[in-house]
Amino acid sequence: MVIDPTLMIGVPLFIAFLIPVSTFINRKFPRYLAGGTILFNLILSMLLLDAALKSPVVSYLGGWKPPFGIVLYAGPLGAMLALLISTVSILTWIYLPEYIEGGDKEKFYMLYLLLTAGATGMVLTGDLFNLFVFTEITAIASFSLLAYSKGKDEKEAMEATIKYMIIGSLSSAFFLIGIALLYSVTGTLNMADLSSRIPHADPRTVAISMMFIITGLGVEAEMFPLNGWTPDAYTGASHPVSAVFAGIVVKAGFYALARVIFSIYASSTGLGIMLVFGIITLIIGESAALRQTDLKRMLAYSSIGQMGLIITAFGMGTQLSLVGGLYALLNHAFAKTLLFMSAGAFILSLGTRNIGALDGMGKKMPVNSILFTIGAFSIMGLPFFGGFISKIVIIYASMDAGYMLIAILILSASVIELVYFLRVVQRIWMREPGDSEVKKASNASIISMMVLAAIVIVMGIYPQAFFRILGPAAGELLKAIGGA
Amino acid sequence: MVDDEKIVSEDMGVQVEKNENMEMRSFGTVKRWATKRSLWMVHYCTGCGGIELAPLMTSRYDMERFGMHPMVTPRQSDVLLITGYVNIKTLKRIIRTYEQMPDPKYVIAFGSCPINGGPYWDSYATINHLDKYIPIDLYIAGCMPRPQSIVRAFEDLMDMIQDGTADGYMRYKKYYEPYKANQEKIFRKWW
Amino acid sequence: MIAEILVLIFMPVFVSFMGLLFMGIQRKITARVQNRIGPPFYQQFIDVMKLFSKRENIGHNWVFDIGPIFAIVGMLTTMLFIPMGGFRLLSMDGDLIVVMYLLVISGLGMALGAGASGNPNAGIGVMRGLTLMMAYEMPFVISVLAVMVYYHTTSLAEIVGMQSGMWALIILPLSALVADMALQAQFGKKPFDQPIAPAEVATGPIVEYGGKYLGMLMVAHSIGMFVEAGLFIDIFLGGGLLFHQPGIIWQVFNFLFWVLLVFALYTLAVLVNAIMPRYRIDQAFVFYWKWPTIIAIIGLAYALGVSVW
Amino acid sequence: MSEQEIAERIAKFPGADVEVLRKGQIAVKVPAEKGHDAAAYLKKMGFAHLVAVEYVDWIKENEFELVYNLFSYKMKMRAFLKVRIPRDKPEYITFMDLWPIAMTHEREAHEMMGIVFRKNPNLTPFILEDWKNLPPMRKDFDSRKYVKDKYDSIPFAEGGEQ
Amino acid sequence: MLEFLNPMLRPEWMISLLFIGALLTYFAGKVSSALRTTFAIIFSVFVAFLVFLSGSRDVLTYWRPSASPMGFRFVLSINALSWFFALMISMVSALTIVYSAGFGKNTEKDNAFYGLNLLLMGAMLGVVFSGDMLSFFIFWEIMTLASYLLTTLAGKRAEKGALNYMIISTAGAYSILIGMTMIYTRFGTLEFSGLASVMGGADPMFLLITLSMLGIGFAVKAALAPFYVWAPPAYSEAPDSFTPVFSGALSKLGPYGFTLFMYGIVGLPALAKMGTFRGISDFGYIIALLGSITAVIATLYAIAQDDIKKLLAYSSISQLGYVMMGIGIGTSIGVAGGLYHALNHAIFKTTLFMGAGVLIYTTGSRKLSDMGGLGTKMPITFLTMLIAIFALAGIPMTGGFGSKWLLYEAAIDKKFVLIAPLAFIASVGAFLYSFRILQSAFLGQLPERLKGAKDPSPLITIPMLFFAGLLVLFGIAPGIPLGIIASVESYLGIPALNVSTYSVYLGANFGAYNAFTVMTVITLALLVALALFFIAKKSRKVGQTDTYMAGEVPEHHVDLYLHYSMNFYRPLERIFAPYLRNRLERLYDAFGSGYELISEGIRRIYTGDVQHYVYYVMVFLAVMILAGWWWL
Repeated sequence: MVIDPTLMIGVPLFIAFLIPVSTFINRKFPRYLAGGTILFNLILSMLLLDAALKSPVVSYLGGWKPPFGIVLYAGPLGAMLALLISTVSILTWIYLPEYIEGGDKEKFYMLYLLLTAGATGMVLTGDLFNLFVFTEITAIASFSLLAYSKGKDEKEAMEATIKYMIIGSLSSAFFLIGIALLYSVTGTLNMADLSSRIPHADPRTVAISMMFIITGLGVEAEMFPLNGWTPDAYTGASHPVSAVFAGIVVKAGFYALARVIFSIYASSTGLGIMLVFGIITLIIGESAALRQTDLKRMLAYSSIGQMGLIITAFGMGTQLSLVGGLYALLNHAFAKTLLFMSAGAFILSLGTRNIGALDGMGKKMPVNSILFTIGAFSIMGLPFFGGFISKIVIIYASMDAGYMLIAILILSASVIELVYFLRVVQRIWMREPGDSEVKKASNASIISMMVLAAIVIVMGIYPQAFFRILGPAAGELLKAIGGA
Repeated sequence: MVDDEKIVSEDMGVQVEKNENMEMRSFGTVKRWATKRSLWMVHYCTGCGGIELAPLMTSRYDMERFGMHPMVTPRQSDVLLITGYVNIKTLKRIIRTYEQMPDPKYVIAFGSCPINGGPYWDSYATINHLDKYIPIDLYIAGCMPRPQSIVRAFEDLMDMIQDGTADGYMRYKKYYEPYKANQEKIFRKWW
Repeated sequence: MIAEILVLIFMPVFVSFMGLLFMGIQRKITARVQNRIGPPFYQQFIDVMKLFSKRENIGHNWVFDIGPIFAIVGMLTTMLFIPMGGFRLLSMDGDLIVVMYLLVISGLGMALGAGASGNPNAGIGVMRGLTLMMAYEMPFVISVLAVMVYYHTTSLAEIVGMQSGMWALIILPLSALVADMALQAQFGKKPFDQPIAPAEVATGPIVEYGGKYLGMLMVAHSIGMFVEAGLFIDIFLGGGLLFHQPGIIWQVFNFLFWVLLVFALYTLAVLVNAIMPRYRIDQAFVFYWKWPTIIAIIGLAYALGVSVW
Repeated sequence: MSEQEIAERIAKFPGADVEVLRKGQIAVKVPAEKGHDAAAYLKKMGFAHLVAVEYVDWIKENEFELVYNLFSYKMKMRAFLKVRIPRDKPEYITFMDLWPIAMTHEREAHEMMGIVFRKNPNLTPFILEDWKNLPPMRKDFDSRKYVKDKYDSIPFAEGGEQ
Repeated sequence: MLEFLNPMLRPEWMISLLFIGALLTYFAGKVSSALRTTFAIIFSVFVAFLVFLSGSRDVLTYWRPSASPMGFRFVLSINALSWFFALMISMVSALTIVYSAGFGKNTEKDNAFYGLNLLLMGAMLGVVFSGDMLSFFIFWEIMTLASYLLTTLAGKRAEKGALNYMIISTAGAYSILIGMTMIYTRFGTLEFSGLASVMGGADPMFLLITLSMLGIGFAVKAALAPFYVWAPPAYSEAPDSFTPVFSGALSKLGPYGFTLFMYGIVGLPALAKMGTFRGISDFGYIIALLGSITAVIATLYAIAQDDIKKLLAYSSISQLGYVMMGIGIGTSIGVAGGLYHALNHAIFKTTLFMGAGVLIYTTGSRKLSDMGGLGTKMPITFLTMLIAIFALAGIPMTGGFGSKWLLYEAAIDKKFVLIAPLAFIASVGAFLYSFRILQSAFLGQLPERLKGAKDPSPLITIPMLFFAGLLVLFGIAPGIPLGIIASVESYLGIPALNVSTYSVYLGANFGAYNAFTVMTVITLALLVALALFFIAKKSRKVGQTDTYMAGEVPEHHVDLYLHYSMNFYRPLERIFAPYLRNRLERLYDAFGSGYELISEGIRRIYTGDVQHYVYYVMVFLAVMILAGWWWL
């Protein structure tokens, strides 16, 4: 039966609104309902990926043809990201129960489903306005999820949400202005039509609209001047939410930015901006992380740094650099989620986010420490892990493209990253533990973390499997740049 | 002063080869000549005679003519010069130095104190007859003998070595037990 | 071939005999400097005979015994690799660098034996000996390097051969001067005899050596005298070859002249020894690494300039 | 400062019988119980250096005399502080609080004379080799008899006559 | 008879065997420690035997990954150069594993220890066998990671050392990566064989940049002058049974890298194009100079150390300086000297660190002044360390002298009047600090608590005896190792050395060194000395404390004040103290803390106040629009 991407978006939306009703059947039902839909989404995205690898799957909402109807375009890139999003959300769903305490769970699951649906929608849409709509859905879901933490760090969460909402609303406003300007000039909202009409449109308004959209989406993709909200958002959120942030929300946001620059504007200045600001984000993210004493804040800055690396890789605009960037994106999604989860486990059992309290955890929570170390080693780019392959490909790409300075900056940033991650890992393994007894993490969370760790290791040892998908995905983005 | 309960383990002390039937083996005339003509001495200058040895080494009397040479360690020397009065504490060091010297070794005692205690004979600390504790080959009388008499003594020692009568070290080995008994009467077994 | 082997066998005997003879004469010279009669010139032989005829030799352990054995082995081997008095001995099979490293064996053996005696004086003496060695090696190596660079070879036999016309002493006077200063420390004479200072460390490494051990060390020292002097002569004084005409008579004259040169060098060192007091070990180190090294560097620069230009 | 002026200043100390022996030397006799205060007084005056604690055995008056030999560098003056203590139970207080070196001198006085110095921590055997006899410096100790029965009793190792 | 092993003699077999072995050993450890140790020994010794058998015939293996973005193939090759270094590495690692098995302490860490050891051995062989730049880099990174993890096994004390080691070697590895990518982007191919033919043509400027980038990476591993800061803490804090491999085998990959890239790939003629100084390339001369400077500095530091492992660490740095000096001097004698010294250093440094491990195990402390008088109690350890120290100091009785002799011949032949004296002073200094180990640990007074010391189990002494035997064998017949080195040199395109079994003929105006004559003369002289020794009366052995102490009796309970080893070279230290105040370490620390300050400034950008963030966004937008407007 034909795989229709609309199912992947429609079903979760519908069920999301069904959840509050289902509480009357019994207390436990919302959790399994959400889990079921995400699983359905996962399977669907796998099938979609197979189909998309052969030929991009296009489907029209409500049967109307492009200039009016909304089109969903699922190429290899979009399908792969959809698969990424559903895997991360299913694993976080498993990890979830232990860390969300208090009150009405079904509201949480509703928002959680909304978030997954929004992100999947962003990734699969072919229409610019539809992209805006799904970005808004994701943004709203992430605002409320961010605020969703009872108990002692409620104040922090509240403050982070406010910051994120203010900047988020600013970004969606600019995004909308950009779309409006574009629509005024080209008269269409479909990405394919846009890319064909923009060359003939008035260059000045196109440029301005591009600037607006870049600023709007840049906030989501954590580009340097726009990522003020990130550190507080990650630290304020509860552990699974920050994991989901790192894994899905930021990735979808970045995809939107890339899709806009590559397929709609296809402009070299856009790439230049990504390159410059990407490298600045990388350096600033890594340096800021060096001096942190709070574990989650350090991971937040590290994720800013890694996003900077991905933006730089995309900014170079060659086939090799795109493959490297996508590989880094995958590696960062899985490894950072793993890190946030295991950090969550540490913080839950220790009670404090201070790195100093981590002394000797290798002996008290060996499994969790091993998982944290795997995540850390992968982000650092040590052999046997995903990060290593992505680093080599990116460096080869940057040297190929002649950006020797960029390569040197990337490598020195990863040396800095090595410093602060190793300081934490050595503290865990090489120090004597205190005598206080420590609560072990629950089996469910350990399983989800193990799956993530396995994925990261497979990415390091057997990269061919991933290259087979990333090659056409990068080609899809580039093709749009190359020609229609 | 050595406190009693310190148990001194065996290898601490100086093992002297104890064999009673030590008699004058045919100790070759050439060897005796060589020993005679190159006497190296370690001098125990606790007493007042030490200063007498300085003129011996300098140009006026120059004992190096006889091949004598002042040596620092007992291991390298043949002659032990006791240059003055001996009390209980210095006797301990003299005995240890004497036992650390390899055979053939000779002892020359300067002045009257080692002979019979000299002017301090009645003091509770002075050793009156040194030869009760270690065998002395040659005494030089005189309350501190002049350099001439010391040179004369060295010549006598050389003659004694030549004709084999300077056998103090053999007597020490022969009468090892009595010597040790006498030494232990003065101070407990400290080595 | 037989002549070669005969020379190889009798040379060490001759050298140790002459060495002891020279040491005896030097004691007489030092005595005369101190205005006293001094021992008979054959006193050294008597001492060695007495030491070997001691009826009891006191040793500690087998490493202690290795000390003097290594000392003699080191000196004997080094001696055979240095062209002496016109004879080339084995210098075709081992050049100057081999000789400089062979010299270290006797020092090392002595250090091992002294260390095994367990006496702290020996330990301090060995430390002083090694520090002194490092001190005089710096100027000595630079001056010898100057010669090697000038003649562009490291083989002693060739260096001696090339000096038939003019001695290196005349061509590279500065290097020769520095090498002679280093010779003072190699002989272990007064300004630089800290390792065996009787007053301070009770004759340093040899504090526990008596009887036959000391005898062997004395023999080793006598050979050492010829080795160090011979090395200096080969490098700077053309190996003592004055007459280059063929024929046995000239060879005999050369040999005697060579022996005279060794005696002259040793006397120079002893005369300095008779009057000079002893440096402290760090003063000696600073002394060797200051002026002699500077002079040696100038000599080296000169040699380099001349050879390259 | 001449001897007379110093003598008058010392005389101001109650119960001090001062006498100028000769140029640069003053003797100060003080009753036993005032000894410590006199010493403190002299130290304050300038006699900073306790040269020795000498001990004299007045066997006829059945007393020991402790002579504290003090020297002043500033005034280049030597003062002998003399104190008499009974012979049968010779006890005296320690001067360690004034001069720490007093410990060794008192230790020697204890060994040689048998005087016990209260509060001196280190009155252990000092020079003599495990001495079981009377303290040797006492007049009633017969040194010759001791030598005869300790040393002369030892036979010659090789059996020679006395 | 061993034909059945022939298929196994391929490089990918050896490396995969070791990687699988590492996993097997780790999990076998969970079952039983004996099984794990036997596994470790079997795997490592078997692979070492395979490496030995494989000989230097050229073997090439290609493997093209299915969907790699860059479209290349991995190449593994055994050639003369890689076989020489592989032999060294496998020999040292295998025997060190046997050595560490002898200690038999069974802690949870041991599983990780043996697993990582095998992984490290595999990675090192991978680096040496790799035929293309990418596999070279991958194995290089695996090796850095494995050695880092092994260092962390030492627990709290190794924390700072391990972190510094990881940071500096990763920085080095990244500079290698940049160098490699520059070559790849310029010539399009990754394989060494392909590059060798093409690299010659490149312009000197490009060659200089690439070689210096690669050089930094290899200099870090070879602990050359400005980069040796990580070595002393890393070598001394690493676990005692890992340091032999760490400094014996791991440090040899620096020189391997230099030789491979300078002579294997770029080749002599191209190097010469970069400017020559008296017949050898400027690049080589700089490295030789750096090497000799490192040798002297490290020696001066080594003399002042009281901790045995730190002393040996500095000594490895100085000996590596020698190796780099040899490789820097591009002449056939120089490179032969450098390679031969690398082999010698691998052997005697491993023996010394093994001996140090045994000493630390018996005396329980790492300070030289706590040991004493163990010579008579532990004869085998004493003898093996004695021979190793003879080789370190370059005494003609052992192989160590051959390599030093070649280095001096090379330096003097080219009239390098700066390198030769520095090298000689470093060698005399080497003699000083190596004797310090002998004096403090084996000679002097035996303390009361070490009365029971005796030689360790055979598992420990066999490797040490093997290495000592090897050194003496090289002392007698230097032809064996030099023969292999001659074949390596001919492979590298350098005029090979003309070698006979006992001596090396260097040419007309060179000195000669016939090892056989030297050894025979030494043995004859030994006979003469022994005869002289046994003529006189047999000596009487006296107790240890029966030494002349001015007649004084050394009270028994005052144990070690008789043992002179504390502050052994105090006068020397006092002279060199003002010049040796760890200036380089302070420079690195200053650099580190400087960067911390910068990042402190950066952290301030995130003020936590949302107005600022909004302000940033608006400024960004304004700038973008202006740029967009003005640009288009």
